[in-house]
Amino acid sequence: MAEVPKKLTIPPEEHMCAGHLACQGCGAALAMRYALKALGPNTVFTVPACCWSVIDGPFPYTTLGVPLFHIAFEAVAASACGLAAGLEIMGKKGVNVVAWAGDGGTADIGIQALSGAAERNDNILYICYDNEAYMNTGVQRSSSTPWGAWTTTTPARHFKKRPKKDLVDIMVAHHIPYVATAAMAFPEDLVAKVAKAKDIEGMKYLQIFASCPPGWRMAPEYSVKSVRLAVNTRVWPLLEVEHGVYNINRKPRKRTPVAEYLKLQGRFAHLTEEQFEEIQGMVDRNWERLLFLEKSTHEMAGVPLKGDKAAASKGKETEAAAG
Amino acid sequence: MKQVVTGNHTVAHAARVGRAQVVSAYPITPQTQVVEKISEFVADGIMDAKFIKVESEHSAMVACIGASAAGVRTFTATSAQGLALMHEVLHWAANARLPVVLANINRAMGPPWTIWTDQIDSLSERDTGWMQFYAESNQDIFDGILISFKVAEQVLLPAMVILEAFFLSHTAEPVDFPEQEEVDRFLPPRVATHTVDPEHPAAFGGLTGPDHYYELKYMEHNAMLEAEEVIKRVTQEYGDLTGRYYKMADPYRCEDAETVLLVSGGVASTAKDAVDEARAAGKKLGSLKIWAFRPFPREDVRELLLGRKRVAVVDRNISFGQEGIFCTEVKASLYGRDGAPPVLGFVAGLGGRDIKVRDLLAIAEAAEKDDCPEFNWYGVKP
Amino acid sequence: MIEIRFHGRGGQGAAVASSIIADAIFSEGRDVQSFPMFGVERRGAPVAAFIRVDDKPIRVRCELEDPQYVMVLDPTLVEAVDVTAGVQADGVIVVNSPLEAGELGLGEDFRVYTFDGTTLSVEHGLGTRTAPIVNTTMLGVFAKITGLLGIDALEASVKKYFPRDRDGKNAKAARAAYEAAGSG
Amino acid sequence: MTEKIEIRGACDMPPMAKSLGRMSWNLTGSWRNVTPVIDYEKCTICMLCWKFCPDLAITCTEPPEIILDYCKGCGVCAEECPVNCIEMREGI
Repeated sequence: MAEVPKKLTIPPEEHMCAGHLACQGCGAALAMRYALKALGPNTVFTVPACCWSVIDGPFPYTTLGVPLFHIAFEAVAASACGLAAGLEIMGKKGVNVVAWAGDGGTADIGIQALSGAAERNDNILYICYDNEAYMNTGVQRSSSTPWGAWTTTTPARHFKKRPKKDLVDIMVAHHIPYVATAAMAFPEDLVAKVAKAKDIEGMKYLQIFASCPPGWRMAPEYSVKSVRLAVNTRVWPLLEVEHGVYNINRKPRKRTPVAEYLKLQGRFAHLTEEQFEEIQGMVDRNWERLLFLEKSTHEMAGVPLKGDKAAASKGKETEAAAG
Repeated sequence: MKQVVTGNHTVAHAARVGRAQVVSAYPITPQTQVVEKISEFVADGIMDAKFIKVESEHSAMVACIGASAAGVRTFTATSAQGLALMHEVLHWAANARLPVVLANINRAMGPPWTIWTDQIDSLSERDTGWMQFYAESNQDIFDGILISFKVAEQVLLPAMVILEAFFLSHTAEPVDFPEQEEVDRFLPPRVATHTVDPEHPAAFGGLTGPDHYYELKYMEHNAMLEAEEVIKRVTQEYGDLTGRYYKMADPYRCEDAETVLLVSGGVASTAKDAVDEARAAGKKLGSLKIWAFRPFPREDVRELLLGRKRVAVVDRNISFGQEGIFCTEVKASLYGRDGAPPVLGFVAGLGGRDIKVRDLLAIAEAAEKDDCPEFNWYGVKP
Repeated sequence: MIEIRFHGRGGQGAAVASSIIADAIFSEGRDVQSFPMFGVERRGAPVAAFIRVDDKPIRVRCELEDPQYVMVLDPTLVEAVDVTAGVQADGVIVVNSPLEAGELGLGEDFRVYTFDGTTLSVEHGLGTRTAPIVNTTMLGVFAKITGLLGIDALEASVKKYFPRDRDGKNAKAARAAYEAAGSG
Repeated sequence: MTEKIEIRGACDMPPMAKSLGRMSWNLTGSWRNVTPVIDYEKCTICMLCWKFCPDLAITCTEPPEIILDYCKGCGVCAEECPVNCIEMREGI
């Protein structure tokens, strides 16, 4: 009998089984697998219409080793709030109630219930796995689809001309204790964030960048590679916002051109070099904005930013004044 | 103990003594006093429940669905546009077989904006798989909600108690509130099966193909049919406790009636005065109140109406292009039976137009004419 | 069956007053029904509230058209709305007004009584001259003039409806008005 | 591995669509048109292949093994392997 390897960077336990109905190379399947590792068995999922309402398998089967309550498309946040209230009253202690939705169910049709739950600061963990379009229904644009992308409702000749909706900013504006991004190409970071979020009281929002090889018109083997490139090109920065204070978790030293990320995917194949540059500009401006937010929110909170001596000394002053 | 209470506050009291554990609701005229009162009960600590103050009726129903799936007793209240917004998830509650109880204050649908009563909002939800009970008085509201919790939790179907805007919701009248211990005896805590529970993981409501979906519907229909028996048993039990016996189809002075006014909701109450007045004038008029609209008491309706000279159905609703909805339902129950009387439909009182004793007498009189059309817009100003 | 109509302005507590009177009459053993005007209430706009009283159970659930008793909470309403609409001949109309009954111009068909409820209310610390709270005061007047209910029952119901009025200003004003008003 | 569940009709079903078993009966190995083969001579047991397998088709063991019953043949393991010891082969 072979042994369990000693040097694992994520927990070996699996809380879902093989046999599920995800496409080859599915990023959403990996995202779920990692999230479950952090959450453990004392967890309840509620899922609206999305890829995962199919991936889990048809009645009378399930893939997850924890309960999964399916709910209507626009309703997952409210469903989670109801489950959390019910489980609490039933005396079930410390259950992680997770709303698990795609970007359409989050940024579009589900945003009202999400905003309501966040404003109330109900004790749930909302995880959006973001593959940037309605993949379950065959790749239609969502408000999370990025500028330049092809989808079946934004054909190459009329590709999407509006930027991706920034859910992170929207959630930060709700003043909830924890908002973060993750990517399924960085499992250690993802697992750590879910583990951290589950122990925070109140509303937690995590948006996981998850590839969709068919929807991104990409070979399935590039599933992880593409998402790693998204992070390394700063298209999808990994960050945490706790009580309004931003932290960029990964600052790639080398500036990898966005084109490397874009060229891997058929959904951007129609773009010209000039348009690649245009996207590079958007990405650079967003990165600068995030660096500014990180610096300024640290200053305002009087929390020293790693490697920022000015903020550190100001933090001490604030502390002294408060004392 | 009897207290003078409005219909809306009666709803809140019923949720409280019925020990709803999670309430989730969104305010809408004319239901607002329900959410205000329940907020007050919860804030004052005299109602041990969690009140999720959601951002829409859709979320109100969904939060009830989630909490009910976890195993607790849940309650909400709404009206008209709010009920319509819930429509999708009303199906969800019923198909997930969750015993959510809802009070709907009957309000007409816009546009134009209106806040006054009619039944189109609730009757539009006829086929969602919810039981429906139409209250005649504030006492009916209170009793109906307690009965609904018990029946719903036995047959695993949600239930709606329906009351008219203003005529009941804002009208204060004496209501007999039983002692909490009595209610607790009648309605013990919910014993839930098939709950969402990490100790017994399962998926609920996953993709279901033609091989199995059909059988789930068959079971849901059977549950609704079974509900008829359960309602009869539970109302008997409730009657033995309180002296108030509810009937799914409730006749008033029908024994020898030639003409029967078929009514529902608060109109059923006014109809009793109309019947007494007609009787005093020597006319053989009776009235039949449909309390339970789903499940529909087909057998009772047959038993009470076969052999009558005529039935005049007062519908505070309309199915456009057809007729009043109670009228269609009654006809369907009587169709092809020996002694089936002519069923004459009268739409009346839409959008809160008043239905007075004299209106009901005029409807009965019109029905008795030989050339009475099968379908009538009573009192319309064409 | 006895039918009663209250006139007030949105925010003056006509609906609350109708609930209190219904509660008090019920406590004396009769069946009651009370309801506000069915519509949207806006502060300042004329509103109405209604009460039915009977010795046997009340079953009609419709609006009320021809009351025997009317109460007008605001003196200026006599000009603004037809407070006599549908009132039965010889019906009783109680008006909060410093004027004499004859000065209101409500005609000869009804028994009209006036009482300066505003002054008494303000004296009892209920609101101010510009925004007096007259509903409980006028209930005392109404009880005395119509004889439909006793002051003890009224006082008990007023207290029940104003649990936060620790000094019992409302109940005191109702009783003072009851004692000051002439009987019908 | 759970078995496929036989449902004759309503008599075998819960009142709502509640699952009765796990998807592991569903052998997704049949989806595969190329098959990963590990060259154990080169394998450093870094476990990246296990970590990035979306289909839980690689064992968490020393050394890792492909579970052909479930491997959909996506090729992520071969692409991610830092020492290029996994080859996607046709015709297996």
